[in-house]
Amino acid sequence: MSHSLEPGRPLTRRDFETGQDVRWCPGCGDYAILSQVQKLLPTLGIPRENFAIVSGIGCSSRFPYYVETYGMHSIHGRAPAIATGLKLARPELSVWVITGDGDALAIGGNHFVHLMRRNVDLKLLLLNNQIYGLTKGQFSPTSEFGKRTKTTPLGSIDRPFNPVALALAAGATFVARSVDAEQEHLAGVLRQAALHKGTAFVEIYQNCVTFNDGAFDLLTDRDTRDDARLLLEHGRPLLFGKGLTKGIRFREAKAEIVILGEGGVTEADCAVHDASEGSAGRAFLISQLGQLGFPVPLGVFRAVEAPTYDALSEELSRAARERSGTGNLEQLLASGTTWTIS
Amino acid sequence: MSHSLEPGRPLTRRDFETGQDVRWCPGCGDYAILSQVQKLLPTLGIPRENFAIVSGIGCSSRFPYYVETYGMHSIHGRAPAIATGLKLARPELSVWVITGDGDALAIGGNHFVHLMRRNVDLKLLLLNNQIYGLTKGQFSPTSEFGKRTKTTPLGSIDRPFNPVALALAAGATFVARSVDAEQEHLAGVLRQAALHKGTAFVEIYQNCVTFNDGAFDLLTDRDTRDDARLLLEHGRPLLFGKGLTKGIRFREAKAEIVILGEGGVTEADCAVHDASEGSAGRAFLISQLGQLGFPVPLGVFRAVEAPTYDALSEELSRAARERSGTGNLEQLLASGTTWTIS
Amino acid sequence: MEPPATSLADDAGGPYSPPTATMTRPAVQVEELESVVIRFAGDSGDGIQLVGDEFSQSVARAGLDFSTRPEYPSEIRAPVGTLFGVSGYQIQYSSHEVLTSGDSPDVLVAMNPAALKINLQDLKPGGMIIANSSAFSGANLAKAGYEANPLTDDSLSDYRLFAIDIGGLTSRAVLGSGVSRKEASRCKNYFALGLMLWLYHRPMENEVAAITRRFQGQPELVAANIAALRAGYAYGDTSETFSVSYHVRPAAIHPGRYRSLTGNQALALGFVAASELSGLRLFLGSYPITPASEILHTLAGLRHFNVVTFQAEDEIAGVCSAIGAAFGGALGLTTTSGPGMALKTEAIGLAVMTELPVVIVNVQRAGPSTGIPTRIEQADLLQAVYGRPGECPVPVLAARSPADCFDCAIEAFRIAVKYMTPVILLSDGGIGNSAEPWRIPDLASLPRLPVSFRTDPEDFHAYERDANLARAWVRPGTPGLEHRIGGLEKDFLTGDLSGEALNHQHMVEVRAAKVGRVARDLPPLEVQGSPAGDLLVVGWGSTHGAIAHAVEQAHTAGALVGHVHLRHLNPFPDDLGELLLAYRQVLVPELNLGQLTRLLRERYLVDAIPLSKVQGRPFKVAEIYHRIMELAR
Amino acid sequence: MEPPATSLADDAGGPYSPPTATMTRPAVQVEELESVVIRFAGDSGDGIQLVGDEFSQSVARAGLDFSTRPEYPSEIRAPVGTLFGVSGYQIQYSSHEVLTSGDSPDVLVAMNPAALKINLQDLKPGGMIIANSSAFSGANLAKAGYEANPLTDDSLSDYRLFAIDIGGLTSRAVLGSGVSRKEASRCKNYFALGLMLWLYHRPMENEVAAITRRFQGQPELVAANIAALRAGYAYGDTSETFSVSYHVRPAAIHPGRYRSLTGNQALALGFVAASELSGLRLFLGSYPITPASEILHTLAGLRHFNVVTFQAEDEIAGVCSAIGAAFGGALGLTTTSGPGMALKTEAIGLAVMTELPVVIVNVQRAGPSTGIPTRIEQADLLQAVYGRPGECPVPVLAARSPADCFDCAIEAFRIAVKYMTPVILLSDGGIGNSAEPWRIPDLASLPRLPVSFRTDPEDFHAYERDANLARAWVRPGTPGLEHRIGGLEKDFLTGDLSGEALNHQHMVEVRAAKVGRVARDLPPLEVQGSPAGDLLVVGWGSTHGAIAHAVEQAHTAGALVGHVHLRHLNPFPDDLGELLLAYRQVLVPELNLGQLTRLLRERYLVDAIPLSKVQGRPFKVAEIYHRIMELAR
Ligand SMILES: Cc1ncc(C[n+]2csc(CCOP(=O)(O)OP(=O)(O)O)c2C)c(N)n1
Ligand SMILES: Cc1ncc(C[n+]2csc(CCOP(=O)(O)OP(=O)(O)O)c2C)c(N)n1
Ligand code: SF4
Ligand code: SF4
Ligand SMILES: [Mg+2]
Ligand SMILES: [Mg+2]
Repeated sequence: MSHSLEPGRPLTRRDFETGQDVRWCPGCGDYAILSQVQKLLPTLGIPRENFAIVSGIGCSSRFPYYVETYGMHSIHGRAPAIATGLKLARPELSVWVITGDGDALAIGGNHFVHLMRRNVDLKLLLLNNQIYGLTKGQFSPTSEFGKRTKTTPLGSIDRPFNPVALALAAGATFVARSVDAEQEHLAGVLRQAALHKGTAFVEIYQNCVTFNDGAFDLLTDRDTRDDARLLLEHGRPLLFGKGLTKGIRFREAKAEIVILGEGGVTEADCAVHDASEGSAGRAFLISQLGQLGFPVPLGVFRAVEAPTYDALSEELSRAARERSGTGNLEQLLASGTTWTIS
Repeated sequence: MSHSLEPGRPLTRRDFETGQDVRWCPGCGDYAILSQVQKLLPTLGIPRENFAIVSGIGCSSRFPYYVETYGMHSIHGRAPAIATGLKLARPELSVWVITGDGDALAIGGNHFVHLMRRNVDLKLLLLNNQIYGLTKGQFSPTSEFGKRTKTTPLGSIDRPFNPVALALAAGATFVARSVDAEQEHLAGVLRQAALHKGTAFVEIYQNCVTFNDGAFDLLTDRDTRDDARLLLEHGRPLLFGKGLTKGIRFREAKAEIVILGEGGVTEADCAVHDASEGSAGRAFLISQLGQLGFPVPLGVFRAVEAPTYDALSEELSRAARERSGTGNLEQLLASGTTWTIS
Repeated sequence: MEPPATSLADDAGGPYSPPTATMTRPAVQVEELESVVIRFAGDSGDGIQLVGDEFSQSVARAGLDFSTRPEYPSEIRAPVGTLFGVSGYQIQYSSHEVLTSGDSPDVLVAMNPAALKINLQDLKPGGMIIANSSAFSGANLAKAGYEANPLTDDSLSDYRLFAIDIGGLTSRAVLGSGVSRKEASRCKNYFALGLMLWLYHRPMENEVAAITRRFQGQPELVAANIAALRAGYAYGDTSETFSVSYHVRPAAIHPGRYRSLTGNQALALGFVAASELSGLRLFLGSYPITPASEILHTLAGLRHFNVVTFQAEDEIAGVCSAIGAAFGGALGLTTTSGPGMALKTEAIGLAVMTELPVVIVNVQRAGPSTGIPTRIEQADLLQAVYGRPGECPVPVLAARSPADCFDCAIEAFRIAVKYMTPVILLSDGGIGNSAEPWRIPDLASLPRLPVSFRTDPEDFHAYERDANLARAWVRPGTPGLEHRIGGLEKDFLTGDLSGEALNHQHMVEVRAAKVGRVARDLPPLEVQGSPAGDLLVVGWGSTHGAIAHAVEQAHTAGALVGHVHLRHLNPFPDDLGELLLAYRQVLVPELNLGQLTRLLRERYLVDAIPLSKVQGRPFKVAEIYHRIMELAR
Repeated sequence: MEPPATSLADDAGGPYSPPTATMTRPAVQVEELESVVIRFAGDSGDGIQLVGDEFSQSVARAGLDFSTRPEYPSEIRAPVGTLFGVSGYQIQYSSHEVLTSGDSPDVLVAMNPAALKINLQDLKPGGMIIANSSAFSGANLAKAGYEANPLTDDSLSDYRLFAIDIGGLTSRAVLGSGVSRKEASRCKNYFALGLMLWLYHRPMENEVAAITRRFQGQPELVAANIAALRAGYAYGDTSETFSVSYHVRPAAIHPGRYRSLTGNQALALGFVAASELSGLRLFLGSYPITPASEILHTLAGLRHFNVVTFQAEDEIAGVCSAIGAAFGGALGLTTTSGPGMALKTEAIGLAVMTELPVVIVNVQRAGPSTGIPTRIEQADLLQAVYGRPGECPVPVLAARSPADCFDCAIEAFRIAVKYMTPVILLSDGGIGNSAEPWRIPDLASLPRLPVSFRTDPEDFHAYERDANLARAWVRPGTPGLEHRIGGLEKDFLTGDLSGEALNHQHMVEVRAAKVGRVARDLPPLEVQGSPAGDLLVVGWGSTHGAIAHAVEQAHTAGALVGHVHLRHLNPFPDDLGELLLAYRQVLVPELNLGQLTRLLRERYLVDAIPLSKVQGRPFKVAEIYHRIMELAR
């Protein structure tokens, strides 16, 4: 039951908790993500009742049950389509989609790319554990090549998607990546997503302790993370490594790693991250880094302004009313050629 | 009925024609594409009976009826999935998918990206007329923003996909683009696609005379085409314009147009196209050119070698037999713990 | 009986204009007819649909009742002169009530050999053929598969053949209007129209006005087409080719203001009406498909109403977006045909579980699979009733005619919001594309669609039910009523997840009972013909006209036969069981292999006899009539 | 009756080993039982399924018949001690034929308070509770909603309660084996197993061997678990807690070699057998879904056969890839459950139209929509029979038990290739996850699956039919037989596109007739109980065991009741109609609201009475028995 609100009192995290038992495995990365979202929502200046969270099916998609807003736990893969309808019907709502790597990219892949293309003003959080959790451990479209799972006892022969790259190619206006264990980073990325006008896509690496434990350890372990990841910051050079001693630069559109100080290389030689660039080209190049043995980028790849689908849709209605006047049913029924029998 | 073949006689184009009346509108761009395919197939050294063409639904998807091979005119959007099953069941066949922009990218978008990701050894020709032809003229996922169609009397608010970019992001190993009216170019691209081992994706701009006439005139009209398009050739610099007087170069990772001769710029300053580059990054940058007011690239964006899905699948079976011996039904039925009641 | 006074207003609210009859009638014999069936046929480029529409408008203006049926070629723009490129338009009009576009035409207007070839088989024995002889030449004859010219080889001697050089006459008529040869040739449809107007005693003025409007800004085309029209009219009047012309007296139609409407248009208007009546936004999420696309096209043009249309990436996204909109408090609508319907079934299950008001329209076409997309069939009934996994009940309605589509659209949403349930509304390609006159209703006469969203947070339980077994509809944005719904089984009261044995049984039964309640709202069934007796003919959907005609004929011929036509297929009306018992036998004509038949047999254990036709074509009245007479003895 | 000799071989072809009985039996009273139902229950981390499996293996080795039913929590790994984290495993074994896993357990082994709370309601009055008292402490009691400790507050006085400190005893027993505290605690399931083996007179040696295999390479775990096992056994033997132990005589089972098999495994083996018998590649295109995934898992591990498995991006791609494979000349297979089934319906239509042999398995679960995924239900029957747009007939089969799944898998492909048609095979989550002994068949006893591809180009017509109304199967790669198929209506002979009226009618009828032909192959129906009389109980699918038991009891009690269990649901066997007439009444127990009931009523106009249970739980024998006795009087 809903935690009751006195009018005027500022919202708190607790206002976004439901009484429901949270039914994820102990240690599941989903808890951390839930917690960040519950912290974020009260700070956005949006009345609680104006949030709606739509999810598909999967462990991750249980999310809405745990957040005290309007919510729908829908069917597998279809949350983006449902959320699009909701937003077009009710543009004033803040609509969030929670999905998993199977939900968004296997069965729901089509709705995912079309959502990115349209730029509906929705926030989509993809909880990517690189496995099907709820169905107990089959490989997903983001599982690594060669992975042994219940359906691939000899190793998977599927090459994984890079969701960030796919979203960029589909035309997404906001694309980011974070990881469950890095609470501060995650909080920052989620906030930027929330503030973006348009489809905001956040891929969140999420540890599935039960079926894919440790998948992101390299990125989160103190010993390895500095070399393994590249923290993107708008307007800052692409630096990584302990003490930020390494950098990335692009020569003729090819990425290279440079060591600061070696051969006279300085920060100024490194590429400066510009998330607001009109073309998605460089963001795409950056998205490829992880695949090529370079560090895995985390942060906001792209954040550009563009008219949202829902706003354009309202604009169409306005234009139509301007052209034809507000619809009048009586006139409509009697339009076209009519004749009277008396 | 099938044009009969005497054994040993080399195949000709006529061997690939069916008796069926071709039912496209007079002047439809599909005719030219059909003709190029019929010319190409006999030259590939593959027996006619080893071809199979699978299509979805749309004007373009009528294609199989007109080619004297095995064929299936299936259901809307699903040809890639059907063809994948066919190829996995029968890796020795040469399997082609014919699809349209609605078929491949609206209803079939998910199968499309998954096919690209998996690299099944299929050839996929997407006949892109930027409209739904068969259903008489609604906008498609490749129609331009603002287009007025039957379903968008006030102009479309959908931003189009760039199919080449999407395929690249999904991991395609062969990506090319051509246009119906440029027979020679088309022939060359199709041949390269046919020879590629792995998923070969060719986007073919196709003129729909009835519902979207002239959509590609800029690219094909003698007066405009030189400036409007950029012909990609592996190993050659990116040059365009009448007399190839303009070029493209990448500064960091941003494209620029340069005029040869101006300010000392020479061919050597222009980016050299390398379709075989491991990373898809630069191919992606090139794919973005058309969107940015630069010329529209035609030709092979990317052609890299990678194990095919069907070959990997056969390899799995081989490995399994190596490990466990060729399956023996009697043993299988009696495996696990058994006991005998006498 | 005197023809009723008629008035014509081309635009809503336009001024009254008295009927005009400025042409002097030619001095040929005039035959009075009760009704006539005309089929126009020609190449898809010949403008056949236009001529048909104009002719039907003319007939409508005279206060005649009519029904039309277009037949499009399945190709977009098939090569000229081929059999598969033939387009047809049939109209029946009458001084009686017209319920179908007619079994067999009395007159066939054939603009080329292919049109003749394809349509001749349907023409009444002894019927009239008006053939455009200029098109009956070498290549065209060959493409139609004629070895000799049928206009000259006497093979048509069983018919009344008028071979007229429509092409040549048109070319000559438009000389001097400044159009190109190609444009000139395109005017021949207006020649044919002019000729038919003369032959059937219709005035020409309105057509002149229509041409002027249609080709606005292209004065040469206006001139040329008017010239062709007048030439056709004059040809009838002066050529002495015809010794008789025909007149059909206006029908005794219910007084009122009328317009012509196809079923798809009527659905669109009905949905807009539902939106206005409920005060809610109408949201249509749809993916184009023949023959349903026109609903989307029409609604896309009505965004000055509280209407949002969304062309989705596929049918699944179409229905899902409608579900999302309904969750948001809008009227959720999705429209499709068979193949798309198959794809929507999973999501319809979600709408059943979440109990949201979504209307799913299936404009049926010939299946299975892709089937024959441009052809009529009624074979998706069982899929509508039973085609979802699990116990997943959904109310199912079917429209019987183009005009009925308007009422059914409103009825579908009435049920959806009253019972908080998805509703399936069946139409078909026949109804969808056919036009008939529609009496424009008074707004005050339309049903009410009261909707009240719950706003009171006191004691709120998401799955608490009202007297209709409906749960409350809560708009997101309402403070204090935040709650979650979804596809998992829910506690009967709180809506929390529940895997409890008895709760599940209860919920399954409640969902079924809720749909069953719809029957309580239904008016008593109306029976045409005998209220009891030998044979009850039970129909649904677009077979209405043919059945009604056949039953009327049989009744007149003395058979103790009745006809009931079901709008509600799930649940059945409460009084249907008793009605079935009032007759010795039950006959169910359907354009399928007997789907309603199965439902009736199962529900009422009545040995209903199917009359099946699965040919992609509507019933002919005679087919039903004969079967009735066999059974009713 | 003497127990039959049994032999045990742990691997295929392993040597014969005589039964062993090396433990000396304790000196307590031994009670002989006919059958026993035991339920193990505990936290999902407690290793309950493992204990259950091991116990059933032990029972199997003794030549006893058994049936098991696991109950998984719907959460992946729910928090420890919660009600929704309880895992259960029920086994019934008997000296008679065992058809179900039993209505109510005689014994409940409860490893924690939540397990007791959830399962107590099912326990027989006066039944035995073995509770792990060490888990009945503060937090655990609270999580289970107990205010006081039920083991000590006398609330269980109606049962025979044995509160044993399993946790503590296990910890002490494994001391010194070198395992961590956590690991030690994980051994308590083997303590419980040891105790139950003692209580039910089962030898321990095989379990020792099993533990050694399971923890191969982890010697401490081997030692610890064996110690726990022996401690449990010894506890029974020495603690004098139990004054009675129990013995069930081996059943008079058909002689042969046996193994234990779940329904999902049996399907997988059956499909491999179909591949081997036909000599064709088996292609499975599937998308994971509970409770069907295991078929995919199993077949993915059998690629050393001519088996290719493909985990598709969704269910549509799953079935489509199978259609593509069938077009290529392979056995096309796809497996799913309700929600996935909904998504496959459009493509099944394509398979009907292209007439390709594809088998679609639906392991049903509780719906509608997401429903209760881990629960049993049989509510997808009408969807299987009618759930596609258009006249789209498909043969439908249903398996009745885990072992029957094997035969049904072969039967499904026999029909598919003989008639060139998709076939739907229904199973359910109950059958899919339950294990029972399966007599390993002789290869020679398996049905033949002859397939001959057409290779002769002479006079080839793609839609020409053989005596079974099947069109020829042509593998791409065959010279001279190049042809095109698809979803559009086809000419009845050539397979060219056809929109012809009469051709369509013919094709619709032929497709229906072809499916109808399947009935010709069916053996006469087998009736259990009275061959005629008061009541025929008609069942299908997993209700078989419960119905058979109930009918047996009723028959023994003198009721004139018969039972027929349908494997073929579409078409029905030809002799069903006559059989129905041989009884005064017909009762149809189903785990739905009466779906087979509807089909029987419609087809035979028989007033079949449904017995519906839609609780996500199987029928209890008693529920059916009572209804039978009410009706049969
Ligand atoms: C139509 C349909 N197909 C399949 C399933 C089974 N299913 C449920 S969740 C899931 C995948 C879950 O993976 P993911 O989206 O990565 O979520 P996670 O559990 O890993 O968070 C599948 C295959 C379903 N519920 N519905
Ligand atoms: C499931 C389903 N949905 C919709 C349709 C209707 N439909 C047929 S083709 C088509 C789109 C065709 O566009 P495209 O793929 O671009 O092909 P084109 O005709 O332009 O070559 C649509 C919406 C269908 N046949 N099946
Ligand atoms: S299975 Fe994995 S993703 Fe699912 S709840 Fe458990 S840890 Fe989380
Ligand atoms: S509608 Fe367009 S795409 Fe279709 S056949 Fe005609 S010209 Fe070609
Ligand atoms: Mg996942
Ligand atoms: Mg197109």
